[in-house]
Amino acid sequence: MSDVISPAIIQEHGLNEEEYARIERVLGRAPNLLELGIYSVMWSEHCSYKSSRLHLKKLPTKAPWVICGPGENAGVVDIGDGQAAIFKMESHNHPSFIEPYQGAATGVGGILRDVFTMGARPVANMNALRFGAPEHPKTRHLLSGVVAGIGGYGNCVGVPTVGGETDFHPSYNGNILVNAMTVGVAEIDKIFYSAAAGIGNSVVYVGSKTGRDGIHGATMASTEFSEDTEEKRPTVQVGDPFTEKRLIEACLELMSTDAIIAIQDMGAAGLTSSSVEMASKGGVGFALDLSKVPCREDGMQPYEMMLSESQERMLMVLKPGHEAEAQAIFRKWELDFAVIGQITDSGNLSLTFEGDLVADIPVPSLTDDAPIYDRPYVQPSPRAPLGPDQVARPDDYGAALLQLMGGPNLSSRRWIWEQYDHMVMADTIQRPGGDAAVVRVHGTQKALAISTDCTPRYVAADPKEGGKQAVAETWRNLTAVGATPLAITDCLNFGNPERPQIMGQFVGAIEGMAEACHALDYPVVSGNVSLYNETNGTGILPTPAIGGVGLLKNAQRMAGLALRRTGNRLILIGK
Amino acid sequence: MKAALITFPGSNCDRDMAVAIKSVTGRDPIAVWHSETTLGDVDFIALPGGFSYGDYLRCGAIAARSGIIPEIIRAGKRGVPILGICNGFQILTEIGLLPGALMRNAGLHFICRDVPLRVETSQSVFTGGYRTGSVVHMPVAHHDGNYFVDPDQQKRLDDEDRIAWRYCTKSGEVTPQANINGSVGNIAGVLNESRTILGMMPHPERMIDPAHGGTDGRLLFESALSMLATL
Amino acid sequence: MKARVHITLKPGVLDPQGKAIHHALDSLGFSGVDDVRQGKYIELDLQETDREKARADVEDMCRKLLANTVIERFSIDLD
Amino acid sequence: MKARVHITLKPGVLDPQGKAIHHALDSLGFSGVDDVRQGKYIELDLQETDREKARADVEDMCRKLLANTVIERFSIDLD
Ligand SMILES: Nc1ncnc2c1ncn2[C@@H]1O[C@H](COP(=O)(O)OP(=O)(O)O)[C@@H](O)[C@H]1O
Repeated sequence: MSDVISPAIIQEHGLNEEEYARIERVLGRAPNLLELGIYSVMWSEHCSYKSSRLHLKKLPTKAPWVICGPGENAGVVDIGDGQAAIFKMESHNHPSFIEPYQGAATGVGGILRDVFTMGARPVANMNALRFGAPEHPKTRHLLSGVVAGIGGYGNCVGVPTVGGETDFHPSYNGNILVNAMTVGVAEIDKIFYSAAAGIGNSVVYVGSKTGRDGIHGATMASTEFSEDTEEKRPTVQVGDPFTEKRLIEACLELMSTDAIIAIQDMGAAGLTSSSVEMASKGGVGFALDLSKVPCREDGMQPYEMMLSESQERMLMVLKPGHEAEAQAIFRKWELDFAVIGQITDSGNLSLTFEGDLVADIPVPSLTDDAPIYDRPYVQPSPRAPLGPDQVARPDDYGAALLQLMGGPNLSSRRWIWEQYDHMVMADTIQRPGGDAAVVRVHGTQKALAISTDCTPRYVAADPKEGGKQAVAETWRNLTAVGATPLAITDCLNFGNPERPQIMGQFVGAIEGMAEACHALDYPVVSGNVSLYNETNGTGILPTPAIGGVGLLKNAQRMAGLALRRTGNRLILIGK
Repeated sequence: MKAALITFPGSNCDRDMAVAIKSVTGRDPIAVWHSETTLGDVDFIALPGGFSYGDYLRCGAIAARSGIIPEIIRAGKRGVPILGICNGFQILTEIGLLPGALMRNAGLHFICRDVPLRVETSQSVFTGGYRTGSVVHMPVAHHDGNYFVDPDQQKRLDDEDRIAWRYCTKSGEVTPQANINGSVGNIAGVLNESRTILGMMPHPERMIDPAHGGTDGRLLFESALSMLATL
Repeated sequence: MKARVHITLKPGVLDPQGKAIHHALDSLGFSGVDDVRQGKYIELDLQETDREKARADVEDMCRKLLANTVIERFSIDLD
Repeated sequence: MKARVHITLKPGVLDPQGKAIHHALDSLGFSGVDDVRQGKYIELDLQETDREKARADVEDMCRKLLANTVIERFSIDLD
């Protein structure tokens, strides 16, 4: 297990010298390349939340109706009658800029898995999108690709895409934002978590085969890979919604039995993050035999298997003796099923391949010992409010109104939502175009209302007020359709946190969100942070997208925004 | 009355169809998995919408080669009413129970919206409750609903009064503008020769309850199933 | 043995994808294009080593699945 | 002049369509198939008569529109 780890290799894994020294310290030796790859994944910003964790703690996450707050695959809230709503929002910004169709499609696939992995049937998708200036040469291509990708995936899996938001601003010219949200419904006594348990129990891999998708890192510098494998390694993952649909049905079918102890989707860092998270949450070790991993191609190496980002895969721990039952279900749905290892009491992630031990890492060193940064920040001074006297009075109010309504940020989004099947499952009772989407809880009188909101220019002008406003806007949109707001999920899209101004925006927005959540008794139950959204040193507008979910106990009480009759009175509330 | 609901890997409107059938008959349809090879004695067969096999290769192509298909063909030839909606319509053309083929929408985009449809014939178990020439509204949600038949076939369909619906304007005119997906003759649904098999792209099962925004689809199930309910 | 199958729309069948590509090429300034038709291309790796048999097999596959002969035709090349 | 363009997924890129077709061929009893990959085939009728120029044009079309070079590659044949 020895490789020469050069400074170049360390750098290509996105680790700095200090972080590498920390790895040697916690491991008590130098890692080999595979182990370095695993640390690089687990200690990445994406998995470790190393820049954001300290501040995320400020968000309120509890309420009597919250069953599970942040930390699991998605948040869970009680909606009465023994049922729960499970939801989360996540970003897929960078992949969508490289390849808009597949990037957005796999973003939808990923967030769906986060929700059904907990036992919920997904009932609605939302999408919060940010593109560059409409006249920027790339915008049209990116917009049409992203919308087609979201539709292509969501329509095929049969989950209605019921709403979202779409903004245009030059700060997103080189870094679009694609945030996808899924809401699902589960029985409260059938919610599944990711903590592995039971020494000796089988660790099972299901879904698609593993390919060489999206593997980065120091691969070129390594002798393990020829140029040929490099050429074969696509940086963009291709989504297969047909497989996802079967995976949803197969998982829900297995979940209705008594076979599963723990389950986790293979997200961004695939087999690595799923196995480490399951072992870490359960306080156990995992012994995996990588020779058993179903592979799409010949000659795949452990490094590739552990870092692959192939889609539509899950990891589960089964109760002893339930393997055959589970296998039969996955067979029926024509999906791969393989027992790839066991739970151990070693506390280590131990990987073997073709009979050799190829990695052996204490699990807590990957999670608890990950670096946490208290990055310096400066709170930008809020921009002075604009008074009405500072704005020229329009000559023609009608023309001004038309100009506003025809502008890119206010014009109709029909072109977008008509490409999404927003009615499949036949429970959408408020379609896109209203304040919030409303979806019936199948077979009940209840309905869920969902809205995503954020006004990035407010956040740029005053991060704290902007953070508050975004939370409050979802709250208003939910109440406007007659729902009682329950909780939010968020997707915090910001620039480079190593720059104190950006970090200041981040901290300010969180503090504002926290204040609004407290005031409205409207906790955060799940979320996602996406940092380093910038091109050539210019960050995007700070964009803390908020996804709010509310409950209508009686769906018939739903309000809409259509004016029903001439002569009805319009009433303005608020100041 | 026994209704069979056929599902394939990737079907996703099966539940909606079951709800529609049950809301009219009071009974759940029998769920039939694509790989089964016997149907038993059924009085009605429904092929739901969705993306069987991901719409890969051609919509409905792979589903059309499933184990249950020979049984469906036999039942269809015996006169058992068959309703294929959206992907179900695509499958019925692929197996040859209905003429023509469904190609990519002319505008290339997926389209999901309510559309006006003109009832072209009330001479079938499915459309018997509608008035010929009237306009109804139902949602469409498809990427490949562009109906093609060659001109001879089209003429035959016309002559034999086998066109069930056409895309039209709100006031019922069949115009090129109202043709949402490029279908020949604005055709949205067709019947087989014996008028017992209907394939259509619009989704009547998504318009059965006032909360859907209308109930124009309900009549289709009522017409077909009330007749069969006596069996 | 490798088989390469081309599936194209029959003449007379309107090709919405080809038309859209044509239109897009026009608007990108590629003006000298008279017509565009889009089809499918399928590569099969076969175990069969006998060319005659391989061809017969692939023809059978085309008729039974790969092509919809109501609107499409196919051609087969073997390596 | 006629140009025939083949657009195929780069090796290693997942091909869900090919996978589904392969599976369907299996269940139809065509057992001797090792792999299936699906691509696109585009025929262009060009006004250009100079082969060199035609090829350069079509390459340009492929890069700008016909192929998604992040995951696909293309090849061009001229009549
Ligand atoms: N990307 C999108 N996908 C689906 N629906 C969208 C999208 N963008 C906007 N919408 C819909 O368009 C309508 C108007 O959006 P928006 O202007 O953000 O609403 P508001 O400001 O009233 O909250 C909403 O119903 C919203 O759901």
